[in-house]
Amino acid sequence: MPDPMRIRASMVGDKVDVKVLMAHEMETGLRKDAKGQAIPAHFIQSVTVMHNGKTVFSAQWGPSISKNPFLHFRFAGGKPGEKLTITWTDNKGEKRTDETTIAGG
Amino acid sequence: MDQKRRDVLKAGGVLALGAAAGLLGSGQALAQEWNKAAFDTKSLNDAVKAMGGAGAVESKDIQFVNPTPEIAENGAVVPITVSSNIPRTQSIAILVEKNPNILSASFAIPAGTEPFVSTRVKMGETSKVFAVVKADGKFFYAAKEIKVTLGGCGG
Amino acid sequence: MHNIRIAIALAAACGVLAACATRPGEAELDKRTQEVFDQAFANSGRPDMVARLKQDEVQKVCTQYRNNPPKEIAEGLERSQMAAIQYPARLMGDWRKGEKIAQDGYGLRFTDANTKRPNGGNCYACHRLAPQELSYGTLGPSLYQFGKLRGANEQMQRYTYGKIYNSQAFTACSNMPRLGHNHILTPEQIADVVALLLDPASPVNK
Amino acid sequence: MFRHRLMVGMLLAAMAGAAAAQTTEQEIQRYRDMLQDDNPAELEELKGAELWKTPRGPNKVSLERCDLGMGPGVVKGAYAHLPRYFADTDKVQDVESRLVTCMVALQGFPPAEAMRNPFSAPGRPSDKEALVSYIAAQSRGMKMDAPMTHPKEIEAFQVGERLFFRRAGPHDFSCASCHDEAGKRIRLQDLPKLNDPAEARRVFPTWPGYRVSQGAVRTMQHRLFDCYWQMRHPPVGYTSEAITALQVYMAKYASGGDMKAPTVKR
Repeated sequence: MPDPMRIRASMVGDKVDVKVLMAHEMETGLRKDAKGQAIPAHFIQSVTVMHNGKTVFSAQWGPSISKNPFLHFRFAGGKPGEKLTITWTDNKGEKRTDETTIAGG
Repeated sequence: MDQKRRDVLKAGGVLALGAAAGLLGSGQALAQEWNKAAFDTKSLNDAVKAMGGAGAVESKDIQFVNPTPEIAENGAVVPITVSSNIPRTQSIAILVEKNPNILSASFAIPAGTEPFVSTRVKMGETSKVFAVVKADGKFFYAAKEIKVTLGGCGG
Repeated sequence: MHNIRIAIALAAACGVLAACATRPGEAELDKRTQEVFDQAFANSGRPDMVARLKQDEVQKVCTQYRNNPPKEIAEGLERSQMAAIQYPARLMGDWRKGEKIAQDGYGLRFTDANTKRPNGGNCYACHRLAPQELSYGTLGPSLYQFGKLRGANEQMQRYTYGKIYNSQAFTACSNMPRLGHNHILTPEQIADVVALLLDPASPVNK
Repeated sequence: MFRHRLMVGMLLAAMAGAAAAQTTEQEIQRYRDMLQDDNPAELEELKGAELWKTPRGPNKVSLERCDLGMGPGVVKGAYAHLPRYFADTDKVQDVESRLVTCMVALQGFPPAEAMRNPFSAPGRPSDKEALVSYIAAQSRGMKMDAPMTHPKEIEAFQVGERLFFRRAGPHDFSCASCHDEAGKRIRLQDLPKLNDPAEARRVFPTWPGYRVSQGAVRTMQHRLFDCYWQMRHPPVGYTSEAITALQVYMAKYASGGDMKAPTVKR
């Protein structure tokens, strides 16, 4: 099981401002280890952000997103106290889902 | 030792998953399949084609805003932030011209979500970075050069 | 043990941060430091590298005087180092190769296992050279326009070669590695760096 | 838990409009400021907090009774007072040396196991990096204040000072080669003069830090391991007395500095 995300979601004006850090190697597949063996690619391919049963943001990533990826976006229609759920899936089929509560502004 | 630690974190993770299980199903259903063809491309034109466009037009209504550096001290982490003022923006993609594969990320922007995204990408060397916006079915782009410096004692 | 305690008490009396010129117990502390140092690398699994940690005369003197030796000692060091410089027939090589050497910091670290890859000089780590390279260090002086300001006659080539080969022959306890004396760079590589500094066609002199 | 910092970069960019006139140094500083928020070290802090209270080792106990110098189990503020002398081991110890002591004495790990994998590599995370991130974060905002009263603490300082100036290896390097003069840099990285109180206060309490070049939180043990690597010395022993002595030397000058770790670094 991958390590948890850190999600910060708070009201900025009438929008929900979301900042996410995810723990992931984001290995490109182009690097070699100390013995000269290629390190296989391992990276998050998709991220989905759900709020009230609706996808408010989603992403598709290649291996050139930095290790321990960061994401920042804003969406309308959320209120303090409501839940936000973020799921990522990587190229090996591993998944991680974390949930947070929207904080006041 | 690592295994034990992982087990502990797994326990925490399962709880988090359980709490979110109700929403997970529909989230997965909505997630589009990963666009392998687009992530394999080497040029702006090919990437736009793989994303379903005929070509992209340069637009001043797409901006690289803060945080986006002029010079990155390290190519492993380069903040890129894109904002689009084009009406009915549907997606924003970030491309790094000199990376082995040009497309770094593509973000879907549903109605109600601000046409804005900030993330961090890897850059192998100084390169042009493109922001490609799909709006009302058409593709637009903006470009910016970001310098990557050599650092540290290693040379 | 008794001696160390006394040394500490006296050192404390001088004030821990104050430089006490001739502090009793100095020798004991030096001995203790050597033990601590040896212990730190004893289990490194690299006896070849441990052997290289034995200090030569220059390293001993510069350590003892914290890089600020008295004038007579400094002059003695410079004379002995100068006498050990070996000059090749060809002092100026190819500035293009010199630029690559100046950029490259590879070599002699415990992870540098590729014996076929030549060592680098890592000049840019400490010096400004060609103005196109923005990422340069300032531990050493700027060498931009080094040859343009000084010319490139044989005397100048000899001086430049010697300085790269063994900087301590010119400035005792200089921070700059003795790149030739300690076999970091080959004579051919040093000649290439001389060209980078002196050749009128080199970007350093544009 | 999240920290908001003034984004100097934003202000600069707003004032300049086009950034063409800005110097390389200013631009690099702007880049550094951009990374300060949303530091991936926070992921390690979370892991470390979990590890601290997890029963582990042959004795199946947590580290919650580990004495980091302020009594068993006290984490708050402990990192600001390290390294320090510990009577139970009769040694001056830094945070990592002390973690090893606790893992052996409390959790029952064999010493070799407690010393294993101190520095993470891709796909091989390090418990130490997570634990040190967590412990350091519990001193954030406090003043650096390592004690310098016990004879062994004073001796460690004096040995550290001698090690700092000890030149060796094919490059004739010592710590002082790079860190005994103010206002210098290597490539574009500023080099602090570590025996200058103002500079030591500015940099020493910023470790551990998430190093973007390595994609990992690196501790002071790693920082010094890496320095000796660059100095063309053999691999220096993890938690060796030499590393502690050098830390005591720096900590003395850094006394009074603001604890900021874990930070984010190049």
